[in-house]
Amino acid sequence: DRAEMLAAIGVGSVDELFEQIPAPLRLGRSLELPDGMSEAEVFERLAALAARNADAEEQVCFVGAGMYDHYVPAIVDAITQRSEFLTPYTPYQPEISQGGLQVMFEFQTAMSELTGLPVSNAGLYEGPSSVASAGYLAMGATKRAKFVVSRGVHPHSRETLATYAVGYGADVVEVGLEGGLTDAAALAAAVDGETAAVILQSPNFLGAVEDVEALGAAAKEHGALLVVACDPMTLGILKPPGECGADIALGEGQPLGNRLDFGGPSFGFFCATEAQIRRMPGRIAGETTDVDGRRGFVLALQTREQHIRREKATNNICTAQALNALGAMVHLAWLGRNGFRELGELLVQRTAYARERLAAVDGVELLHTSPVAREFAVRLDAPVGKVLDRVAERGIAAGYPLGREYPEFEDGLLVAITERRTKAQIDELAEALGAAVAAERGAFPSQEDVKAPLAEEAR
Amino acid sequence: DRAEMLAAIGVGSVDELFEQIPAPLRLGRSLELPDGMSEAEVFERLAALAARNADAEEQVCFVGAGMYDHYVPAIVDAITQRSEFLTPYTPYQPEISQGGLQVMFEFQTAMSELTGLPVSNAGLYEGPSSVASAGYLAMGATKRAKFVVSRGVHPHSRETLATYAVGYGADVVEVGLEGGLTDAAALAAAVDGETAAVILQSPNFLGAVEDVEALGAAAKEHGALLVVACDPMTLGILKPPGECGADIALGEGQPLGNRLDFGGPSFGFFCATEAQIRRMPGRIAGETTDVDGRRGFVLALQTREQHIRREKATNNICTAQALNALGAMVHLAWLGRNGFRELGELLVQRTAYARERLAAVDGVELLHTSPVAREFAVRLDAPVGKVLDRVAERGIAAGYPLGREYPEFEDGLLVAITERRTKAQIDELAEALGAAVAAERGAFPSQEDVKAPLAEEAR
Amino acid sequence: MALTETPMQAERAKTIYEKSKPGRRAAALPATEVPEKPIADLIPSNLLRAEPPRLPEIAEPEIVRHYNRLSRRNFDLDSGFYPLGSCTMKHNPRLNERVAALPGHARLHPAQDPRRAQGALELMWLLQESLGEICGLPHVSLQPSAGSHGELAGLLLTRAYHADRGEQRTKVLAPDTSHGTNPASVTMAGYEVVKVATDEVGGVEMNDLRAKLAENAGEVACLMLTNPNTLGVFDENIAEIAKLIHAAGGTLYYDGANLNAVMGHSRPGDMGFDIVHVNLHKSFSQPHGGGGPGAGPIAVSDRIEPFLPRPQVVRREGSNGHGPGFDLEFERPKSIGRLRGFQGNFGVFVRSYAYILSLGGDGLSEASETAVLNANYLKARLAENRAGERLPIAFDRHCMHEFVLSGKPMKRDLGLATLDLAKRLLDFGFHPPTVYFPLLVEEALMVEPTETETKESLDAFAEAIERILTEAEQNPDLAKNAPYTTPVRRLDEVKATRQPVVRQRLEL
Amino acid sequence: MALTETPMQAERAKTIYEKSKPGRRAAALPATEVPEKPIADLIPSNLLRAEPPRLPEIAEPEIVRHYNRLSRRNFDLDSGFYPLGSCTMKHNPRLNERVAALPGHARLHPAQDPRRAQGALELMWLLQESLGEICGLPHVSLQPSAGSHGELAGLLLTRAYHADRGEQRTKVLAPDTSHGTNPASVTMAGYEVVKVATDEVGGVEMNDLRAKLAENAGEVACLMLTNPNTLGVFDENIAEIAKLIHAAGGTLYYDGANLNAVMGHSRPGDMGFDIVHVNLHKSFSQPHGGGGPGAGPIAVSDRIEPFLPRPQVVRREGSNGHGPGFDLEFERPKSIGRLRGFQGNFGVFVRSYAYILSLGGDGLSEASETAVLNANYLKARLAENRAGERLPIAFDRHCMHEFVLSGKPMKRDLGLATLDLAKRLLDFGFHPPTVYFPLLVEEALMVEPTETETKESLDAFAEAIERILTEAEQNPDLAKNAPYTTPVRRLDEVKATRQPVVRQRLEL
Ligand SMILES: Cc1ncc(COP(=O)(O)O)c(C=O)c1O
Ligand SMILES: Cc1ncc(COP(=O)(O)O)c(C=O)c1O
Repeated sequence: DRAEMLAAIGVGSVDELFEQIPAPLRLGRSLELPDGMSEAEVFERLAALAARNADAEEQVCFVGAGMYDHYVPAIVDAITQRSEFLTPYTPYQPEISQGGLQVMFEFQTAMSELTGLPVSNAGLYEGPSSVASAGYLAMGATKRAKFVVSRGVHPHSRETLATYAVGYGADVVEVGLEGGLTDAAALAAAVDGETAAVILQSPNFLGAVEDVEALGAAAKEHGALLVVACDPMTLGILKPPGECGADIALGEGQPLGNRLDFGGPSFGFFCATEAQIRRMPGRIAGETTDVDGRRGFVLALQTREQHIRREKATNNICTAQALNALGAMVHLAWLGRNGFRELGELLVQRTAYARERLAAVDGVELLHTSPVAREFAVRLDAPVGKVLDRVAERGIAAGYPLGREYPEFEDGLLVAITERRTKAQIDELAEALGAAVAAERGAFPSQEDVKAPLAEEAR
Repeated sequence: DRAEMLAAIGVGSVDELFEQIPAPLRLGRSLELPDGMSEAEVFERLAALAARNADAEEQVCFVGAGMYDHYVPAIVDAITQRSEFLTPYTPYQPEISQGGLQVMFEFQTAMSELTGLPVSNAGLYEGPSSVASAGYLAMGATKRAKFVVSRGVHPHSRETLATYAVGYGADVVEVGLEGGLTDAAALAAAVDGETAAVILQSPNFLGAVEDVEALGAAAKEHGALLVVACDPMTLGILKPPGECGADIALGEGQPLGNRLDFGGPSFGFFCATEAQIRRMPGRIAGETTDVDGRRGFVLALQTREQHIRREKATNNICTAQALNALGAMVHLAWLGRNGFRELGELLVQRTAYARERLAAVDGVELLHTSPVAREFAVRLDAPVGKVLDRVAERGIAAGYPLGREYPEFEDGLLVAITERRTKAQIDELAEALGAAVAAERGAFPSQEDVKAPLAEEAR
Repeated sequence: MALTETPMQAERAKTIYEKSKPGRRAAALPATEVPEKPIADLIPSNLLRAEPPRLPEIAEPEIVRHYNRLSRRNFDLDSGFYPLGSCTMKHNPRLNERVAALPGHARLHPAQDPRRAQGALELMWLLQESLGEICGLPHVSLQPSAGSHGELAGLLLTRAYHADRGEQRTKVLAPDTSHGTNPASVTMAGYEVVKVATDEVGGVEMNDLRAKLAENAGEVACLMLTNPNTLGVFDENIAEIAKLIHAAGGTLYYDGANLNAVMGHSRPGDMGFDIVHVNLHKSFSQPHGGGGPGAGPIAVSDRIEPFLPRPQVVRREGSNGHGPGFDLEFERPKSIGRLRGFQGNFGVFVRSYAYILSLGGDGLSEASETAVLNANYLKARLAENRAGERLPIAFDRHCMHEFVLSGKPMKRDLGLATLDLAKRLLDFGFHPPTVYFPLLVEEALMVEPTETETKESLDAFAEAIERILTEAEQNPDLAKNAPYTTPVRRLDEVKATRQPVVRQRLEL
Repeated sequence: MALTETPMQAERAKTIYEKSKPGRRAAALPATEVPEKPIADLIPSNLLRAEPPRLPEIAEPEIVRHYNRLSRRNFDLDSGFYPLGSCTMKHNPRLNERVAALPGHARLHPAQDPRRAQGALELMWLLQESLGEICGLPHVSLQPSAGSHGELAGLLLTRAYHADRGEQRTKVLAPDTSHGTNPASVTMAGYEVVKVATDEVGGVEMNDLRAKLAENAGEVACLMLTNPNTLGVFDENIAEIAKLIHAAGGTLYYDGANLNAVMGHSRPGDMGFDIVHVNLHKSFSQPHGGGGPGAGPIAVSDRIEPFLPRPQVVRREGSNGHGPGFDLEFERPKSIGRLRGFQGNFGVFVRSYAYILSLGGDGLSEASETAVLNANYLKARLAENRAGERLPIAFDRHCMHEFVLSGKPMKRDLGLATLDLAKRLLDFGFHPPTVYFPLLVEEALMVEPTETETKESLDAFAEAIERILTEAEQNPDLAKNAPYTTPVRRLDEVKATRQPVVRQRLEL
């Protein structure tokens, strides 16, 4: 082949083709990377790396903080791994992309149902950057440049918003928490005529369910947009943001049909009122008809996007997370209307049980008593890091330590529940935490008698 | 739905439909089985069972004896897991089964190339039962009822042949081994005018490469069929049975694109001369044309099969192993003509090294010195079972103990090599075997210093 | 080029060998690592191969494209309704594929020491127990690789049973409705088939059965039955039949292909059967894979147990503190021996056990209920209008999980053969029912919807049949020349058998 | 009903909501297990939802069928040639999917303590090192989620860099050939875009660059370039350009979307770039997934390093006998902060690192060679006959990995717009090139074959173009009304934007 091709091009060697690169800029040596390996060797190498991570199969996982160890049904993999979904590019040619486009349309419908808002896009990168994109939208919509943000919003979201805000030039004002909930008075005081958006999260980072409607009043009053970040898995039971007056509802989509993957890829969902439809970031599929009158789907409102509007685009996003949104859609269809609600209820019940169970442990107390859905915070009467190490030895990842992002909760631990966390595992966690705290306090009970249950669990 | 459907049928309840079963024969109670479980729970339950097996990821696997720990390329899973290949039935409707039928045709071509025989079927259950089917074919072809079988043929094949022979009424005469190879003189003596088939295996169960051509002379002389079982992975370098005068070449197909799966499902391949085409067992795809003259494929020669010929069928097989044959075809295409040969060479080289390396170990000696391709036999100067237990503690499955099936080799161990077995692993095996034999003999070297290498390996 | 046919479609008919080009490849192999020697020093050159086999030479991207494209030339269960009678094309849960692929299962060597394969042996034991309970027979061997293999096993067990009692019987009875594998297995097991007639309600003709037993007194080794049989009819005389066979000293064999009709409702063991095979790829959701793999475990009564194949998975009570353990039992003096290598199609066992766990006891009996409901509903729909007239039900009574129609009137009145109807159904996006089986029904169509189909699918199928019969009244050729929308149209099967081309010719 | 359209095809256009039926479901959930309480006792009822969202109610078999059927309404890279310019549609090895799915990767929680995620952190560190070597820049952050995210990161880094030096610059230069995300990112980062013209050989117009720099003296924060640029042309003046920009105090940003052309041959760092983003879903084989996921790591020079996002993966020397360890560094006082949650699209990192390991250093540079060879060969083929006449190359010189044709003569002579050609290509089973980009080429067609295509594919594509141009000479309407063989034909995109219907209306 090579010879024929070079002849057709009219050069003697491939090197000639690279002569357009000025000699001094040519590397002139091999890259300092290992030699190529066979597939079997690459597999072994990566399997060896993977083996050095304590994943949720090795450690019972009570860590959440935005990403959760839910069970992803097998059909999600079966469908997302089909070449026809896995390998195409963004559907720029709708006639041969009806599969992907219809999935987007179905996904938008589902997210719109979950959030109670009429407009959804086909997905953004992930949660926190979606918050920053909401800020950008709010600035454009209100021509204002101030955000009032609850300290209950995920620290990663607040930090990402701050990073972006430096760019597009906005101020971020933070409002503190009272008893695990956003300080309503402080919020009302902080919102003014300069405020582009009020940004809340419910359940908030400490797991507490906020009264979005009440808090949102301040936003309405001053004509600011109300932006609400939420955990999609709670929307089967919690009042949807759309019914609480939210202009924008968004969040991290990982709990829906996406694996933990050490943090990504997942997707961010982003829903809004009709009023914002032409300011939305990201792809949006729309229904239309073909020349024969047959129903079909296309990328709608492309006039918002970078490839058409360039510097005037509503956002710079191009490649997003289509495949992850497909995973979410399949998971939602698999759960179905009733299963989705039942799952929400299951989470609330087991979380209530776990919260009670842990609160009863000596050396563990609740960080707040506000209502929670699937995650809650406790305080430990011993250094959190040391306790986590001890519990880890028993094959449990007990939760997310709050210290780094909430110095005021140095002793705080965030515990998350999914349908994979059985009662037995919760009981085991309680026991292990109790033992670890006690041990740290100086008492050393024999590990043996407490190890047994876990062994059983593993069997 | 239910109500509507019952109405359409004209019954009041589903139970009515079961009234055609005489009351005394109705179970009238629930089955004594656990209640249904959620997908997540079933997964956890089976994962817990799987965790109690020492698979080839947990133990470096030098066990062969017909099934080998080869690397199955990722595209094999990707393709065999596609619904279009995974879920259809046998292709009785060729117009909508061209995919599966063409795969069979491509597979038959590949197996025909490997074995050097012009006719191949689309696969049988697995290896040993294919030997029994060859016996059935030979009886029909020769109207004789005696098989002369080498003791080098896989014990499972010999035992399965014996089981079947009781049914279709044939005698099985076994010929012993000399220096790891079939005793040529004894074979010649055993074959006579009553012999329907001479059945050999090369490489034989002890790993030795037989001189099929020479051994086969006896069969030719008396008009018996020459049946040769072979390991497909060796056919890139060993002379194909077809060139050695074999009338039938068959074997266990697992090494080609199939996982170990604790023994199945895999497939058996079965190739023969033109003369036997109408006596072949199993499905055979054939090329033909459609009414528009377009090329297509169908199940050919169905007149051999049970659904047409019933009691006169050449075999009773119906559901076989189509998906496993697809896996083999994809693996063979992935290896390609050159890769397949190179792999064969790699096996021979590493096997030669391993054989030398082990022979040099104190307390280990070769069971025979005949040429081998990818597997060889040694004798241990200590109880094999105890040695295997010790080596297992170091994360190595050292091989297949010969004692049960070859009492004359009580101290024998069969060691297999694949491209996954690295030089480091082979060295580690030698060391571990040496240490174990020594330990069993009473000397106890510290385990610590020898453990290190494996730890590195695992990393 | 027709607008509706792209070059790609035409190109698809190429085989992978025709896409091969010297020097191309997909696989990279590991380095040899060890000191190399000339091959001829290791293996005598007269035993070596001159030329490597002419496998395709092609890079990975084109391999993937080739097989992906081929896959789209298949119709499959995940594409549409597949009412293939007697094949139980029920949904294949993907969970089963996931658990079967766990390394602890997929990379477990079959010769691993039982003490280091306890999970696998326990799973097999649990499956044995479950199938035993479902079949109402206490002992199970998982070894047979498919239904036909189970049949052969059953007949060899029968032979061993009689031989053990010093008897040499030569005949096996089977109804004329029996599946082809039954008589084929009988011959392979060295027996002679004696056909038994079917009565007017689709069951065994009792008088004929008595007659055949009398004629062959002392010679009858076994009666093979499917119940419900291939007509979808449950034989109400089964108790009487069992009595007769046992009185005649024979064994009663149950072809379990139709077990999907009676799970949790009626058990072969309770009906008096001695030996049952179960097609795990039918009732227990193992995907058919385009023709396998499957598995055909057998369940047997106490008197047959001593003869079961070797090795058998057994549970041993725990000793010194350890819990119970599982082992492979090889010491079985009366065993018929092995039927295959190692322990059977374990990967299939994993899937089927996962299926049983998912549904649970009540789930299984519900599955049978729905299967029977769906079959009777579709039967009712097809008794309406034209279908009712042209495609009458062969035996008009409630059916179990499937039913058989006769295309005889259709052929007479419209000149449409059952085959034509089947081919035309392809244009409507349905897999046709099983055709021309069972043999005793003229122009037979055997329909099995299974429990995993929706009412909508059943209705759509009934409407398609109606539409085809309607269009045939105006223009029968439409069906006679069908299909039109498939990758290829009717293929010349005669040619494929007369001058078989079973492999590709390759130039060196 | 047309013979060529089956009811199933028609049915396919239904959404999953239209297949929903009350009471149906796929999922079974675990039992609650714990003592239950009324929800309202746990959460105030005013915070509770009245009605559950109207998600579809449908059983698993129909879900699988629905999405399998939808999938067949997509054209994909594993089906055929996909020369979508600037998108680098190279083969996606399945090995990468396999290793990404290992539980140690797939079920690893992003907040796992670094000491218990050493394998993941080491993998990220190794990928950072590899990308640094490939880009010729020492410091890498993997955090950005895609190329556009990397661009924003780069501009925020630029801002931080200038701010740190007490400067407040307002303008960012970008050529008129730049990709839409470039200007969009500029605006999002609070800068103003200044366009730079392109010269007659497709490079940056140096005089215009000098002029723009002069006009905006002291205001230019950065110049964003793609090199080779979106015309597939390597800008020979790059060294000079870098000198000018640096002299003007700006940073030089490299849009790495076209890195596939120069891997192992030329490095942005050596060209003088300060910041590079790499699209792992282009050059490093992460599948595009129909529009993501991807990842857009950035590599930067020493002077930019202090400002890199938080947290950064670092390697710490081993202490007391332990080997070296890996950690997440949060203490980065000058960092611009987070760009997203956790540590980035790790699953993508696994795939791309597996890809780099598979090819190795030389394999990567071979990949670029073949990509450039394929592009130039296809360019040569398309310079022949009709194509050469109607679709001239925009800038006639050797290209790198892609090239741009102009449909201007085709439109003038045959009345065929580039869009028509693209749509007609669909009937031939090809994905069309990128159309109408870059903007400065009239009726542009941007063709990028990539290194994983065979000569046969390239030839077939060239022949298809030739055929379309030939048929258009007799009958231009053929193309104007194309496509004909696709699941739907040309769709009304205007309507979709004028009266957008972006979700399904559902009855309660
Ligand atoms: C009634 C009946 N018996 C036996 C068999 C044979 O089973 P298998 O295909 O598993 O060998 C079948 C399968 O088609 C069948 O339908
Ligand atoms: C030249 C160029 N720059 C930037 C981008 C944006 O990259 P991404 O889609 O990863 O955001 C693309 C992708 O289309 C591109 O082609």
